[in-house]
Amino acid sequence: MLEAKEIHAYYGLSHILFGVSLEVKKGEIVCVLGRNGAGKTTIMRSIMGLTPPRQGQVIFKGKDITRTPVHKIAQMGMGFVADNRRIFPDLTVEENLDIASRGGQQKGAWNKEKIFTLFPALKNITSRRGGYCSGGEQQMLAVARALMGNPDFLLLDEPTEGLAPLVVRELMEQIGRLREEGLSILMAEQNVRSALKLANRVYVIDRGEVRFQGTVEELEANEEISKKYLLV
Amino acid sequence: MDFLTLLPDFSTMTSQVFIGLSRAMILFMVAVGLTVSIGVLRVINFANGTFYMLGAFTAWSIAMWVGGTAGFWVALLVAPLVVSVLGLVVEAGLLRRLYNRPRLLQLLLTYAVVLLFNDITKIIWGVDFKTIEVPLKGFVTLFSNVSLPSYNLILLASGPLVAFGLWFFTNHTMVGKITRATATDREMVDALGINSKKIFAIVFMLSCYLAGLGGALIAPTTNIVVGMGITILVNAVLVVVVGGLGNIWGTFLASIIFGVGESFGLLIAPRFAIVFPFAIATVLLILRPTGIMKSVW
Amino acid sequence: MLRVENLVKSFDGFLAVNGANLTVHEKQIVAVIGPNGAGKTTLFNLITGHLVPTGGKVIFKDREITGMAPHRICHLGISRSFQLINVFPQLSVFENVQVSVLSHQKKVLNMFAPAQKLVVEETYNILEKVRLADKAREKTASLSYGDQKILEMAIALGNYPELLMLDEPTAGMSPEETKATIALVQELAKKEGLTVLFTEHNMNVVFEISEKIMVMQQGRTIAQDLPDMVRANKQVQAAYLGEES
Amino acid sequence: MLNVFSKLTKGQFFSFKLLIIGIVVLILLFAPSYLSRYYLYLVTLILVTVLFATSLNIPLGYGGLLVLHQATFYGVGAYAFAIFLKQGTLPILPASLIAPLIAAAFACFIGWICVRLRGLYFSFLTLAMGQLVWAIIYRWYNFTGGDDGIHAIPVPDFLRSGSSVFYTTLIVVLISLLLIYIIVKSPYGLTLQAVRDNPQRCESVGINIRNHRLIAFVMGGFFAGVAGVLFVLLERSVAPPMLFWTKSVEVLIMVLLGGMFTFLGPAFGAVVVIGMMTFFGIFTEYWLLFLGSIKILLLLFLPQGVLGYIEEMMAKSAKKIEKGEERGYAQG
Amino acid sequence: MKRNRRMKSILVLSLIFIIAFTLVGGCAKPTAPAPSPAPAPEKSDGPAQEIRFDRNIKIGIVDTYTGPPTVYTYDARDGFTLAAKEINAEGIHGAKIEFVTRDEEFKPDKALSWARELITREGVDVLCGFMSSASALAVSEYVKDEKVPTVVWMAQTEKITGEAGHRYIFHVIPNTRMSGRAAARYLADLPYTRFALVGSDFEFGHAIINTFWKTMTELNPKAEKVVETFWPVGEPDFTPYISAIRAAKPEVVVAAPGGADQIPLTKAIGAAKLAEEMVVYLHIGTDHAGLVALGQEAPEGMYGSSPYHYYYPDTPENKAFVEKFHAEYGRYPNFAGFNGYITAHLIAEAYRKAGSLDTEAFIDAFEGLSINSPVGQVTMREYDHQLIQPFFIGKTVKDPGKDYLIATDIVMISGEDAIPPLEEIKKIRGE
Repeated sequence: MLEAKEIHAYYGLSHILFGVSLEVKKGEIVCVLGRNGAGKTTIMRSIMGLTPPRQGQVIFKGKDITRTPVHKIAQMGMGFVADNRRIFPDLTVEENLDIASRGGQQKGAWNKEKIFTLFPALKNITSRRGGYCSGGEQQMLAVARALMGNPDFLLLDEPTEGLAPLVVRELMEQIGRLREEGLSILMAEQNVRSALKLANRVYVIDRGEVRFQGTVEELEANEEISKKYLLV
Repeated sequence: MDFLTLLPDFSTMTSQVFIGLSRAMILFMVAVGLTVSIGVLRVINFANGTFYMLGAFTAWSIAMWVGGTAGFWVALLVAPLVVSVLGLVVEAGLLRRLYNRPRLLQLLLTYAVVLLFNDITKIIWGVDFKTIEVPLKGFVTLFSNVSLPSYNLILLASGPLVAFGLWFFTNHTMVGKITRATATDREMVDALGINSKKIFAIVFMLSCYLAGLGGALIAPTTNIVVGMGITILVNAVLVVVVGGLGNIWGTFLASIIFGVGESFGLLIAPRFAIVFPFAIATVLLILRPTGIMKSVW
Repeated sequence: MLRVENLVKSFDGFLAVNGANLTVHEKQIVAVIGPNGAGKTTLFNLITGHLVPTGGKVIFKDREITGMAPHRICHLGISRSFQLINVFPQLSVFENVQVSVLSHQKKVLNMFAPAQKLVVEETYNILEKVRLADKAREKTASLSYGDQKILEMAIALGNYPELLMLDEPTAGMSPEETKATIALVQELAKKEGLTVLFTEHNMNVVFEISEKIMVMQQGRTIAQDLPDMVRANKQVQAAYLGEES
Repeated sequence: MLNVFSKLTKGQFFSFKLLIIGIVVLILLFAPSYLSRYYLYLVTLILVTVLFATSLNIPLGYGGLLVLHQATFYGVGAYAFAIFLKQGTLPILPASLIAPLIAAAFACFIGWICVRLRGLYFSFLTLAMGQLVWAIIYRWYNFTGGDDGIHAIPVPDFLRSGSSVFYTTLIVVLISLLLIYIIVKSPYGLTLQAVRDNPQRCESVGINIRNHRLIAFVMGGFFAGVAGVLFVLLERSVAPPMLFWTKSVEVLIMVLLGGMFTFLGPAFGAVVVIGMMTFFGIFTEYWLLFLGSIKILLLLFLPQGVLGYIEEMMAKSAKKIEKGEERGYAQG
Repeated sequence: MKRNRRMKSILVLSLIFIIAFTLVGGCAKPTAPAPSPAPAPEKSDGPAQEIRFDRNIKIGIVDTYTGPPTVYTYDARDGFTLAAKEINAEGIHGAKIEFVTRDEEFKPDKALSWARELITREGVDVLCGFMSSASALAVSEYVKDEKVPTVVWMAQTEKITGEAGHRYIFHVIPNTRMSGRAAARYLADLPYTRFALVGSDFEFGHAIINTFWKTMTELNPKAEKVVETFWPVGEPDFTPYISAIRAAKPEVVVAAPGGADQIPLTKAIGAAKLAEEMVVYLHIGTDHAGLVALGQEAPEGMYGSSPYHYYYPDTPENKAFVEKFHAEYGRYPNFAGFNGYITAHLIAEAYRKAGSLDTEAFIDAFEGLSINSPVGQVTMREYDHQLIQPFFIGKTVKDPGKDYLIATDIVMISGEDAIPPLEEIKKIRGE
């Protein structure tokens, strides 16, 4: 589904990613783990085209999207949930969903009703402004907004950041249900424990390089990696 | 020697208010385009005054070409469109490069555009005085003693109409909603599969359309000359700031404060009337630094 | 030395800090912990004057400093570092520290002496303390992340504070850097007789060096005690540690 | 074209700059002996503008304050001096000292109100207040001559020849630039740059940023006032367009074209802009067209300013030598 | 990336080139006008020895070529160019007139700067132009020191030949004092006593109104001022002033709008049909530039003045000028075109009379010089250097053949009647 090959990314003059390669297969949830500032968000941004890599390739559904404009990538079926949610604060919940809608009438397409069955909490606050929603509500809205574009691949950047434990649990369940819907997901997380419950495979990132890749079991077996890079 | 002593108080006041209002609407027309581009593109576009001027010139050309009173109405429809197409050219050619530049640079670049277009206008239209025939003649009596030229009523109506139209656009159309989203987070809009470049171009065209509309509307009451944009520009900029950057209703309100303020300034100290708008802006900015209404920034 | 009483801060009705209490004694190393969004950074900003509290009191050395301007609070002897790197990117490493030394010596309004030649020794002293002296002439932007975090602390030291406040001093550092930084903080506290107040995510660090821990949740202080007592506190475990362990 | 500099190390690079400045000053010292009258006048005018532009750069480049209406203080200084001389209330020497102080007092008042605001709001308040001053001067016939301005300002005879005005201007401008340089390199200047880069951090190391900014603003006003006085010496006439907002925009463009993060950038910008204005003004009627286009090109392609660009290139070459071309610099 | 860098280098290089070019020009020392190869003075044994100038006469024009006033300044320049062609066909003692123009943008500091450039770099013999009063006054003080004769042809300020007058400054346009006096003379003959005085609120408007009222009260002591008001320059809406005027119920309105105010004011008067209720007199109200812009919208029956109308007087001289102007530029001249035209002729005639390129001789010849202009004889008054030229006041009327209004019933106020007596000027100058 998605493959990143040896990508190098920069912010201005500072080199952030040093040849990161990773792969997500259809129907998988893949987790990118790492500490603050390890380069997780940059990986997400590079894939989405927001910080296009200067070297390397990003291949999505068999096509090279390294130089494709962001909106074209999104139209190809990639959904993006940014790390600090980035809800449009002036728009109501409903408007936030409306402008993201690209489903049309096709069967199984995401629309507001379908969204509200997945996130019932949003149904009651449709006319609330995005800026006045709580963290959990915003996070659900961010995911819901990405879904409105009918993606088959989702980038989730730290979806649990700053959320209460209860909310985290609920959100993780919902993400799990998305996999059942047939979505492939690449998720960046700091919250190792909850991420591992969900993931098929894991990449551990530190200082812009992949330090470990493998299944959850393999990671749990490898104490050195966990200690060194994840502070667990 | 003002006419405070010469007229019955009430009618002086009311007529002064109405005059101030039509003055305010002229100001609003220029300022509203500015506030739209500030609100969404985050660019303080000094060239807005130039598009206002171009609106007036284009309207004149069209009105002359069509001829008669009908000429003006055709011009009022067509001229803003012509200006907005021109705006698209400027956006694609120049402004697009500015969105991520420091603010000061944006300001000065758009100012350089003003200089450029002044000369281009001179080359195209020459230097003669130009004016369009007032399409609505006669007066409307409002009270026993107060009468207004009929055309001023159109001006008076156009301001609220434009403000309302813009409000409707931003709140009740899909493009408008996307525009609001783009104003706060351009990247995220792109990530939702919407081409924000296109949105920016549309918004800039809209802001040029409004400036052109202002120019066309004002053309019949004034002398169409090169440089008419510069004189009104600084007042328009201050109106936008005082109103709260990007806030349409704030701009509307601030225009009224400026217009009526200057009118009453004429009553109090006619000699220093031009001081009033700046004094008002200063006082308001001291009292409410971020504008009388909520700024989008 | 520092006493925070029932501090409240609301942003447009959202209570970021809602009844924080804290007492720091002289020469103590105190940690403030709590989950993301608990209000730790806001609390720091309230103490240092970057934000004006909605309610409550901050008392430093028996003097109320609630709502005082940050630069005045600084001159009273409170100095801080920031969570995100917050240095002067256009200045050299040396100048970064020099600015705060100059400020401490009240020389910032001196307009006629060449800055190059002032407080050179003092500045080098501080840079040596944090082991950045050999990088003094480099541009700040070319420092590694870890060194920038250290520089962050060095700037705070330039004010010769009595109370040093560190906002996540080891955030984003590698384990080795973290270790070195902790050693440095401990060393400074001992040698200079500093009082240290810090926030931290890394529990190992917290329990290793702090003499007292204050736990915040949703803007409220839920515990303030010795490390072992905090570890045993049920409420703390449920609210905060529960998730992690 | 800049390969010459690649042979220089950092220290040499500094002395190289000093050398160039020395040569320029030396050339200027003998200007009256080889320049024709007009060019002597033009150089004097450029010197005045150099000071004006540099005065703006104190709050703008070093203080990070986007002052949109610096011409106010230039105009106030000039008007104050003109009125003193015209009304004969003060002899020329005290008048020339007090006039910049009046400009500084205006700056102090306007600055005191404005520095409370942040960013663009600050800028626009300076614009509004500057226009207020303009409007008052434009209207107050009895005192300022209104739109006609004040002319035939009685300057003593010894200051009437082109070369005496030139030398007076040269000396005053050099002293002012030196003073500004000293201030910029003083602890105040260093901390002012720190305030520009990171005001929040400055507050927390104990710097009163409002005070710092106000001082920069007032100092800018003072030196703009000095430039205004020099202008009166040169032209013996003042009129309201001197402090209209477009004048401020003009000088802002100079500062930006030259480079606002280098000490001599604004001066260089003044030379460039006045040079271009004269050049195009003489050779074409559509000079605005050319000037506007060149300004656009320069601002687009050299956002760091011409001198900023040259310095950057020089510094880059110097660094490459020092580091033995260890690593290539990514160009952003 | 590479292209960008090349672009930058090219920009920097071209800049340095421009600056070098401007400055290097200065290193070549004085730039006295190169003597053009004039034939050696022919020896003539007749009593009237023929004089041959050994170089051309160079004239510098500093005027506003950007912004609203351009409608006048372009006409003035074109009128001047036309005259220069006529003069050069004939020659002035074998010399020709050369001229250069500079744009001062309505800014006195720019005007001064260009005046210096023209005098000290171009080495012009005579300076002309100046739309802006402030520019004219500023330059006047400068040329006094430089001793370069300067002709102001558009700025109407009375100060130029009044308190600020001196040997080197000449004024070729009816100044505000003359305009005010002419208007008073004309209106004093009408049987009205209640006056409304209005104008643009700057020096010019006040000056005209003041002189008008002073003269009016002298001529007709019964005259009564019922309202006086001034509006800010650039006023977009004149309705309040019209209402104020109406309310005061005057019999005559005297208005002195400046520059671009004229068009919207005339429009407002037309819209309010004020000219049907009372006598409305507009300074420069019947000038071609304004009326042609207003088209059919200009009110009929409005009184207005202008120093020149292309259709009046209907003399062969005028017709010849208008035809030539029209043939050359495809339009009819407004009063500025006329001023530019006669200025060139006046200068040429003064040089002919002086028979020398010497400045002082030129001035001596200019003082008291009379020439035949399209509107009849005009004379440069010796004492104050104010051109004595007629002033025309007429009434607007629709002309079936044109799509704009023209003036009719034009009355000529002779220059002698309009110009203030010498004693008055002497008193102003404190002599």
